[in-house]
Amino acid sequence: MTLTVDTLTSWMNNFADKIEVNKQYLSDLDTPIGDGDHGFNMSRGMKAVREKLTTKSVDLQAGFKNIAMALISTVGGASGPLYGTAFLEMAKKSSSTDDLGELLKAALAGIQNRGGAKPGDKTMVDVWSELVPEVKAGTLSKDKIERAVESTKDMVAKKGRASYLGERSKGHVDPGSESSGYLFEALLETEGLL
Amino acid sequence: MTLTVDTLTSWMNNFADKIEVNKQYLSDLDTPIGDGDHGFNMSRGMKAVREKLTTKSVDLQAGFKNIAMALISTVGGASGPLYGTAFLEMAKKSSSTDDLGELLKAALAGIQNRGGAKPGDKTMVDVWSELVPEVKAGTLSKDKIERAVESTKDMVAKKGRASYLGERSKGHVDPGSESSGYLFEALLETEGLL
Amino acid sequence: MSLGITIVSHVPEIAEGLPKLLKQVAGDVSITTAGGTNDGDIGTSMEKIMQAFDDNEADNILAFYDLGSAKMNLEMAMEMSDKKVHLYDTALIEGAYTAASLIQAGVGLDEIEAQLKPLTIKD
Amino acid sequence: MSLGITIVSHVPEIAEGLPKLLKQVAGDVSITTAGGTNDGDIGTSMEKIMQAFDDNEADNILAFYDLGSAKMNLEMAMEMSDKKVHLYDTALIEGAYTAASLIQAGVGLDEIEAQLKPLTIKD
Ligand SMILES: Nc1ncnc2c1ncn2[C@@H]1O[C@H](COP(=O)(O)OP(=O)(O)O)[C@@H](O)[C@H]1O
Ligand SMILES: Nc1ncnc2c1ncn2[C@@H]1O[C@H](COP(=O)(O)OP(=O)(O)O)[C@@H](O)[C@H]1O
Ligand SMILES: [Mg+2]
Ligand SMILES: [Mg+2]
Ligand SMILES: [Mg+2]
Ligand SMILES: [Mg+2]
Repeated sequence: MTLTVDTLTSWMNNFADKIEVNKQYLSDLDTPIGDGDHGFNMSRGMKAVREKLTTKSVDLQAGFKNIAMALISTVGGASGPLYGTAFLEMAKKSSSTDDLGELLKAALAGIQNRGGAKPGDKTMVDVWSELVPEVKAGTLSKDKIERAVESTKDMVAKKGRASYLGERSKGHVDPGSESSGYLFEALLETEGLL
Repeated sequence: MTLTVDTLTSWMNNFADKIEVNKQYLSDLDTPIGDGDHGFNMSRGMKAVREKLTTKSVDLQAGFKNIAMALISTVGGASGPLYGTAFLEMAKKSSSTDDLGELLKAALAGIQNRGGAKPGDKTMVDVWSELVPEVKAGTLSKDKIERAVESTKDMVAKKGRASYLGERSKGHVDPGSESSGYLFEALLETEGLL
Repeated sequence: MSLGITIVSHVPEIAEGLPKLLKQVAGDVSITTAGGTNDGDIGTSMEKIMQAFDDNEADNILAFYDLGSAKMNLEMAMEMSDKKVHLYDTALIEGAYTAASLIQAGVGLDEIEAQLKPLTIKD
Repeated sequence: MSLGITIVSHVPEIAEGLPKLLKQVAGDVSITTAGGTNDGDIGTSMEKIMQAFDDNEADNILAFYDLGSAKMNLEMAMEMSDKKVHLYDTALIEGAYTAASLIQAGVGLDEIEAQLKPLTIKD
């Protein structure tokens, strides 16, 4: 449950792989209820992150900050400041703890602060708020991740571009929730982390 | 009190002269409470009108229509559709009457319809609504024209660009009211009309 | 009934740029624009607006504008055009974006108008 | 206290064009913009917003944006900047036009904010 520069790096590289493999799928999810770019945005962002991480960061805080800055300057869409803020908050928090659950809790608070979304608003907050407690409890599983992502399907969007569609946003999985699902999957798969 | 193609033409040429002489002044009036272009807009419009009127119109209706179209396509600002509508309404009305008072009454109704302004809103409607009855009563005078224009000075604008300034629009004469004042002055000066 | 959008702005660049934002979420919606005066200066032009109505592929047009004088030219163009045009006093960018999203999603005019109501800020 | 305006739009053309409308009524007001991503695509950029804050000659900036993701980048830029920035959830064009007119007329911030309130349509 403690994070190091090395486990952070392999977590991120795995996340970047998943984004790369699924970028078209993520953009397709973003098409009916958004502008169809989420996968391409995240792919651009994670390429920049991967590039940054080829140079080993001096400590966890520097690592988080590098990731945040890469995402903030390259993603372009709403997910840029949101993931960027998540990693910035983990950078801040990492000065007092390297406990993964605590770090993710700070990240979630940052995302909620930045975007103003609550659970149920059909945003990545739904996945984060569902799964951060699971990480803390040591009970995260692939199944729970899938269910958290799927739960956004029947929600009516209250934040982000999908909210312009009102009731019509129902019946589609939220793209940012799907990409956040990959982040948690990558976490689950990172050896020596959970 | 009846209008002919010839008196319409000399009325318009006189109006165009007054606009030309005062275009800088009109734009200056438009600077503190607008975008500083009213004189230039009207000058462009009245040059087009003058040009159109070099060819004698077959009848009053054609004359009014030519004037309207010239203003609509060249003025550019709010005063374009407003003066344009005034002359279009006079064109329509001229199929049933050539009485100046009746024609101007139709023009005023058109301006109010087009812009939605009421008397007191600090627009050209204030001058028109004050002076059309004077024309009908045969009591129009230079003094009354001046007073109608001046009356807009202390009003708070409710329509047009000046309305964005709220209370701060007070203390300035409305530029469209000033140009409308010139229109009525030109009328007063047109021989054989009033 | 097919729905399209016409944008009327005093500024040519805004009229050119806004469709790029809308097209991202409404690739299949016909969007036409009229920006600036006939001379390309800041202002609006009834002729350009009529052209934008004509060029629009939809038979029902939702029209959005920036400032009041654009509305006057819009209304004159509506009176002279055969197209069925619906004019909204909403925020220009936000209203047009909302309408574009909903048209693309196949939402009907009544429901679109209900969603545009809270964005009404002009008169 | 001097007041300036910063415009943040997803579309470079809108960010370029809107100041032309504002300058007509607010020739003396400092207006800076951030349009599009760092690559010039549709989107917003925190770096460009910080630059727009820096370039603004006023010490108090009134900031306006188009869509929600622009607001997030604006707020990040505000947290990282030394400038005093006031963010408004108004219609972009109409809010910025109102603010520009009032700043030019020498109206104070409180009164401007009161006039912006009815134009608030985002959250
Ligand atoms: N206010 C918000 N709060 C939380 N998440 C949000 C918010 N707005 C958008 N999102 C998330 O961002 C995702 C869209 O990201 P992306 O497509 O990259 O940005 P954009 O919508 O600007 O194109 C959404 O699926 C949603 O999960
Ligand atoms: N809604 C309206 N109803 C009546 N008159 C109006 C209206 N809006 C503007 N005006 C008139 O138009 C004048 C401004 O014309 P002009 O400067 O040419 O247009 P713009 O404001 O578009 O630059 C105002 O002084 C006012 O008399
Ligand atoms: Mg997107
Ligand atoms: Mg996007
Ligand atoms: Mg003007
Ligand atoms: Mg003008």
